[in-house]
Amino acid sequence: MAYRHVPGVLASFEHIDAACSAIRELKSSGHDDLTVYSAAANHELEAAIGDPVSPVRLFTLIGGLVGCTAGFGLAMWMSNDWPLLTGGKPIVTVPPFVVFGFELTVLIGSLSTVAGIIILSAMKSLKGRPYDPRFSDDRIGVFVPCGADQAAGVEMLFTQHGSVEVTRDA
Amino acid sequence: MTDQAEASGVDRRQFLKVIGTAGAGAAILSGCSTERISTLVPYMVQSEDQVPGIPTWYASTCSECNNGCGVYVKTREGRPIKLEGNPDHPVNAGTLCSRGQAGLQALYNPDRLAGPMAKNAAGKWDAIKWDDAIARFAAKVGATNGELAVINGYSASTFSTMLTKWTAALNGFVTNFQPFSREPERLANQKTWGRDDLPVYDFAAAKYIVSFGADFLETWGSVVEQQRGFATSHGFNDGAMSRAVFVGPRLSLTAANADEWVNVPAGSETLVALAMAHVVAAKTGSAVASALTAYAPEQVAKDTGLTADQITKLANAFAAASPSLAVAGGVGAQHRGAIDLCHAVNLLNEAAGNVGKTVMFGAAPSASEGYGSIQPLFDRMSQGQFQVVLVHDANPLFTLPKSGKFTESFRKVAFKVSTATVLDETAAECDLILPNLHGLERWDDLMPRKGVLGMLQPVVEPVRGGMHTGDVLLQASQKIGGAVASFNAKSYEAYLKAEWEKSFKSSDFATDMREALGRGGVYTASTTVDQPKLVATTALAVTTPTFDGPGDYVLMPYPSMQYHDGRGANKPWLLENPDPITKITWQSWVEIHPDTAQKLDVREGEIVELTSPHGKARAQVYVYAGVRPDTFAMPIGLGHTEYGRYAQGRGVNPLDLVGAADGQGFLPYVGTKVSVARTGDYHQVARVDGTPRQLGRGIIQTMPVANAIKKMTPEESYKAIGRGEAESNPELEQKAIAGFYEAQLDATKFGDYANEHPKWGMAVDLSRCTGCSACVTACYAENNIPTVGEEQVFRRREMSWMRIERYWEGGTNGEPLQARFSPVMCQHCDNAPCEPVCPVYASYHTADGLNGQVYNRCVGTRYCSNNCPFKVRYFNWLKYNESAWPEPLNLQLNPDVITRVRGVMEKCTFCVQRIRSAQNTARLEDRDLKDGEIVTACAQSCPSGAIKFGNVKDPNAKVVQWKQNHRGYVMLEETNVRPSVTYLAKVLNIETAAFTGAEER
Amino acid sequence: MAVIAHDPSLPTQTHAEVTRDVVRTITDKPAMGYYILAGSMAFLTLVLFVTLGAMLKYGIGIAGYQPPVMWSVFITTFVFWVGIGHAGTLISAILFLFRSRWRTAVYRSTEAMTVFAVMTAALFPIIHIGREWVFYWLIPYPNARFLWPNFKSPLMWDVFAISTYLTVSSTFLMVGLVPDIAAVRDHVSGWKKTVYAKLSLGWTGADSQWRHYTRAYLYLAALCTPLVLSVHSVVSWDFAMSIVPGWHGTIFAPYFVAGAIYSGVGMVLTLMIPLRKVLRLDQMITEYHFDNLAKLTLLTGSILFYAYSMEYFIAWYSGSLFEQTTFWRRVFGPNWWAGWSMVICNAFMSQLLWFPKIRKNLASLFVISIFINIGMWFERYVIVVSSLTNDYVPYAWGQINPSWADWCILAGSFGWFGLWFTLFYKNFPIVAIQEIKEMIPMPRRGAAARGH
Amino acid sequence: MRKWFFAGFGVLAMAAVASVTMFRPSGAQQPAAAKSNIMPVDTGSLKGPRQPIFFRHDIHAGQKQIPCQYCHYSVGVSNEPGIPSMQTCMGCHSLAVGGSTPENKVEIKKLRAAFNARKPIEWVRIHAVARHVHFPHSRHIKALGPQACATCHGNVARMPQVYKVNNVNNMGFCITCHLERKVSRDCSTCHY
Repeated sequence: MAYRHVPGVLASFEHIDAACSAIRELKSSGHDDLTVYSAAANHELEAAIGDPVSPVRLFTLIGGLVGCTAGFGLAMWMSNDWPLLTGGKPIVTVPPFVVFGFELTVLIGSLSTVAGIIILSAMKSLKGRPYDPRFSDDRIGVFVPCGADQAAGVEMLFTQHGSVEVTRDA
Repeated sequence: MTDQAEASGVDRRQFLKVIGTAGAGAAILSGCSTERISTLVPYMVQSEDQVPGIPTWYASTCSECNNGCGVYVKTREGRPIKLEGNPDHPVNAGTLCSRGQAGLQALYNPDRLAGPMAKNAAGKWDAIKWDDAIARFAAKVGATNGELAVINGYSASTFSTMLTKWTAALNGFVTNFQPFSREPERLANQKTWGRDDLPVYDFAAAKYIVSFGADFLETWGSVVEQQRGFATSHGFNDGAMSRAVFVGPRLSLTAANADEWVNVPAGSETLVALAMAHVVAAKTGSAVASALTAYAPEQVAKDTGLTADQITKLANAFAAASPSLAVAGGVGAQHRGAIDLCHAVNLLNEAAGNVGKTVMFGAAPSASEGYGSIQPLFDRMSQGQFQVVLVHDANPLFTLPKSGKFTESFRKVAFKVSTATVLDETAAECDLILPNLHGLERWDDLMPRKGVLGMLQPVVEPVRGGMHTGDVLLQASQKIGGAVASFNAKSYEAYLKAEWEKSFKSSDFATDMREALGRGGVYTASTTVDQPKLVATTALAVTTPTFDGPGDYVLMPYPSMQYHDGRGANKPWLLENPDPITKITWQSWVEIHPDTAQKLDVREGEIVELTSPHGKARAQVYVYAGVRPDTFAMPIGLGHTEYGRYAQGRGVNPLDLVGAADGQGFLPYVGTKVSVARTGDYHQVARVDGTPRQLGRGIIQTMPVANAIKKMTPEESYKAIGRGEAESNPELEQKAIAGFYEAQLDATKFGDYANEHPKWGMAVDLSRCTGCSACVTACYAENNIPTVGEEQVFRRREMSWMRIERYWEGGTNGEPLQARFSPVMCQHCDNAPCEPVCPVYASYHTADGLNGQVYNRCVGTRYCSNNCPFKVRYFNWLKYNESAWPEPLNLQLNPDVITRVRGVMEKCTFCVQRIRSAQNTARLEDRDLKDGEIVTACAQSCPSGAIKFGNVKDPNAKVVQWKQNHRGYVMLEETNVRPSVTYLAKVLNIETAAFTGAEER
Repeated sequence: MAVIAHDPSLPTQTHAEVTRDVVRTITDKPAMGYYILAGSMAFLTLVLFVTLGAMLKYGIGIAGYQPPVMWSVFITTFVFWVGIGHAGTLISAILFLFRSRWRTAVYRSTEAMTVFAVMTAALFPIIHIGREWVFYWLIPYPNARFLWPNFKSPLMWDVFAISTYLTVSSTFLMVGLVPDIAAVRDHVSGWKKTVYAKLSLGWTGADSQWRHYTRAYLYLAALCTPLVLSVHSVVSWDFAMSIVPGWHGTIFAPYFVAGAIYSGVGMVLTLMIPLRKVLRLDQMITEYHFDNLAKLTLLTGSILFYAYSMEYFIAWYSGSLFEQTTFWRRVFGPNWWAGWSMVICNAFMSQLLWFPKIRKNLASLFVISIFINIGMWFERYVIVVSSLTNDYVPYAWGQINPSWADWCILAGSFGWFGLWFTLFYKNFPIVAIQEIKEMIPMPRRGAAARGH
Repeated sequence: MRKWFFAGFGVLAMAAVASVTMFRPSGAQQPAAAKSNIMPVDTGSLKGPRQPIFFRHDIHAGQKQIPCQYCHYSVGVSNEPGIPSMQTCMGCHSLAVGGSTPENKVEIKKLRAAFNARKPIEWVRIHAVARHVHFPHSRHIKALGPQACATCHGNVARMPQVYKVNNVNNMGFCITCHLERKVSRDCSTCHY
């Protein structure tokens, strides 16, 4: 585990509204670098955190376009590279090549999308931030990185908002 | 791809053993292009007429039957790889039948004996040395003092003459035995004209042909020549064509090619012939009329089951067309009345004045003897009159009926010698075997008729350790001394050449002989036809022939086209090439009429037991509407108990049921009645045909002669007859596809396709094709097609790139049963459906219009075959290339064509190897290809010249003229695949009103 | 709450219960029956590969091929499995876009089924070709011969379609699995924990992860949707592009897709009805879900019914002798038994589902699903084989006579599929934990009474 | 163009396959000139398989300038190049040429012995194309001239012992040449 330990306060909530209000308050009090754990995607939480829409769609778009060109390009170039006549049909003929255009669009498109998730998620490293197995069950976790000086205040804030469990993580 | 190299090609070492070392020093470079050959073996001495990679052709003569067709032997690096007809030869004029071409498999037969063998006390065979063998032979023969019998199956030739002299010198007794020796005809000729020889029949000149049971397209007489003649007169070339009628109880291939089949019970053909003669003689006022007073049509009508005016009409037509031709004989008509029949037909020919026109005496040699002389010989054997018997080139113990107890008589002879090359039934009974050389390995000759001397010369080192029987005799003679000491030529070759020199009477014999060998023999213009004198005929009294046995069904054995008298049964090509009528391979069968089958409650493939007073036989049923309900027909040729791996224990021999009682000088093949019993056993029939009806799909189109003369297209003809609406595309569709193909082509001018190329095409004239299947064997030989065997044929996996499709017409509700034949090979479509579906371009279109198949690229998805409307693509399901050619059969393989491995698709290539080599040659000589320079194997072999091949872009190519013929059509036109093969519709010489063929269109 | 609780599409448990129920299916010690099942599947798989080995040794001729039928049991089974592989992605992707909530409970299992079915199907192109060892020539790779495959060949389309589908659908499955594997990771211990930890790719359910995840999942679904429809269309073109009567039908693409979904859903029912009992998931996968599946079956079944009748209409209307003969012989020819079992099992049986009684009764539903599976195999058999037995040239007509090899491969393919599925449902969450939870409203302070 | 494409292609997730399967024929690079007066005694030390008789193309074709077709007599007229018959060898070696060096003498003795024993020498084969390839030597000689042998076989005249310069069994080798010379690439030109 050769990564920097992040000091801060970890609170866990049972109630969604509690968590949300806590997050809003924290945000307003200037704690932007929150980490919110939840077992499932949840719109209220997203709203509370208020991050912009994920840029993953760019990966999908680019991948799709590359795939499409690759598909058509492959078929056409290869048919031309060694022209062989079959069934009296033109040697380069678009309709059958649509299949390859389409298939590669989907293939490369979806693969780059997956690559998108991995790359994007990796950009924000969560290494060194505390985690509690119950977050994948029914708890909502909120972690605020902060120095010892602010910690007390943050704990207070959490308990006010009805966190069922607050731990300081020095 | 490596597995391509595994393909069983020529195993060099084996080959060296066969060819390389001995004297002449031929060598092996063949299959130079195989990776398996790891070392290269040079010639010791370069033979001037062998250039590696280039075939050398030798002229020789076919010794498969006694018709003596001339052959060209194609050899590569000293081994024969194909037999083709010799175009200079008067008998077969460049073509060859299946049996002749399969002679190659007799040469390379894996069961050929490796050397002389003697039977020891334990009845086992010991291999012995030649000196020893000849010594033993000489010792025995020398001690016979005349008690020597010789059975010689080799027909008229210098050798036979020598053998006869030799035997005579020893006071022995010689019989020149041929199983199907047409004795009834010769006996009848005695009666009619007082002469013993046979005429030559000119089918080409005949305008009206009536055959009384004579299978002149199958086994009766000189079939290749007769088929050529038949095609000439009966094939349609925009004029009148001859009309052919067949009278007999079974629809044979010959009958199926006739325009009318007059179905009469066995034995009553005689009456028909007589009645016809009666009418004709009355018309022509011929001398024979007096003899026929008792046979007016009315009198014979009821015995023949025909109506009087049927016969009268037939006779009138026969008389009207002059010259006409009536032929009779053959095994199928060899009942106890056979002599009467042939006599009657002779009279018919006399009455119609055909003798000298189409029936020409003087050419044929005195034919060999047959049953009439072999039977007494065996009687003498049984009486122990012989100490030694020598059997040469004959297998009497198979070709004679068991009931004659010939084997027992044979055993009575103390010392029995055979010269068989394969251990056949007769050889197995012998004490000493001196295997002869094959025709392609020895010096010899054949004289099928006067004015024709066919020469045989060795074109290959002996494949197995045989010795020319001539040499055996000469060497033995020296040991015996005494009377035969005069046979002192130093070798048979020397003896033969000396004899030739006598007959040549030329100043420079050496040169003349070399030229003669180049032509394959000496062909002097046929001797003048001599007019035979009619023996004064008294009023005839013909008795209807009798049949042995209480059975209800006349048994009709007939010689199989492929196996002849049984000699073909050890050749895979012939076994797998289906019988033209039944389309059954690898098997024998009994033909039963549907009604009879229903009555007996038997189905196809069911095994029935046939019982005659002379024996029993278990045969599988083939239900066939082409045989009379009161008749069972069975092919002769299978049912061997010896004769090698392919023949042994395969099928049943109908002669087991036939009586050997003779009395008239010939064997009455059709002289027995059998009773039938169900056995409940079943054996699948190895048929290669699916549904034998055209179902209105216009696969094989026909037209009555009247319409053909009017230059109608098949389309118009069918319309004119009001027969089914055309299946081809309707107007709108035509509009839709108009110019489509051309437009497509413009879009394909890439790479090779941009340049100028020839376009190969083929045309098949169905009015000439008789379905004889010679082309199929030719294709097998040329393209290294593997034979797959009975088990695989059960799964319809035969690989015949070229197949003869046989469809039935009529036969129901009073319509006469007719057959349609058509060769079907890859059609090399311009819009080939097989091509675009191949994922790896293994199937594609070559720039010169071939539908290419790249075996080594094929991965075997088999989509191409699914998408082929003609189903002419064949798949290597198993390792056929490893099972089909047991050594030394693999030596027959054509090195210009690879053997396909398992898992790849293969098909007809229009003999692309021939195209390419011709192109190479032309390129080397800086010239263009000439029309007719490229001939595909099938076209080359076709005895009736029904196939033309060439460049369709060459306006004056023969194939183009054929393609422009008004009878031309392409199969399945409505699929718009644009085949390169055009078929010329079959022309039926019948009244338009009588036209059947409802199922064609 | 009470109002929503009545909505049958919503689960009734709390988050904790969901996790517990699903994780239990993995952590519980498997019963004897499980080992027997897995064992027999493994055996069948062995049979598959032994037979394949035999074919490699002697040639595919040991299978009961009989010209002119160059494609028979193998291709039939291939199409059958490709078809099965359609319900999965349809349910997970298309219904996801349609926001139909009933999909959530079943989509994981159907998706798994899809992947494994396609894996099975993907074996067949290799099994059925004549020279299995050069199958890679179908892949366009630069080679010493400068040769490329033929892109006009439907079989090439097939290669691309199937491989794409296999890749994408398995990706889709794995993406969906990650958060659930994380959940499992947090509830197991020991070596299992480390394994699941690796598989969960460090998933913590942090907001940043969810943010990209939810988006990406949407796009994947969007890409999969046309793919589902395309794959079986392409497979259908393997036939429709030919000129074989009974194959070159213009309606083939939709006809095949409908058939595929039909057979897929059929297989889902066959698998889920028992599985739900075995894994005690009745609370999560309820009659309601099966009812919906049944309706989907009914819909696609009716489309098939229409397609069948339309085929005959076209054959008659085309006026083509060949078409007419083929379709006549389909039901009255030598293969009549196959023809009728296809019509009865598919067209008729599916119509029974109009009756809610039958539809809602799991027993009857299960029986019908079995018929669907059989019927759909026969549909492919009829299309592939009986069309080939009689096309243009009567002389070449012939029937087939399958051999032991055909049957071994067929049985083996079920083993191969079954083995993967059996292993999957015991080791991975067979129900999508996180998506179920997504539908369960999180407890609020106001409603603290509920739940614990 | 093709090179470029393969490069780009490799990037497109096929680099691995490409690098493995991609083959470009290594043009006929010439062997180091073997000085004929230095007799390599152990033929095993030379490139190429060891032949039953150490026949030296470098002497026959190189020093003595004997044209290829003198021995490979059918190369100009047939598909097969033709292996010289023993008689051809003996034409010179029966009496006249007995070998300049003792080593040569030994080899020529072997030849005479074999000839007298009527045992053909089994040369080790070096160039072989697969069974399914038909390579008409004559046409290539016709098109490229009698000196063209080296195009495929390398400069044999400089080889003491012949070895494989080009992998003539590699389709790419043939195709490259056919492309350069703009001659037919039709499959059925060679495969049937």
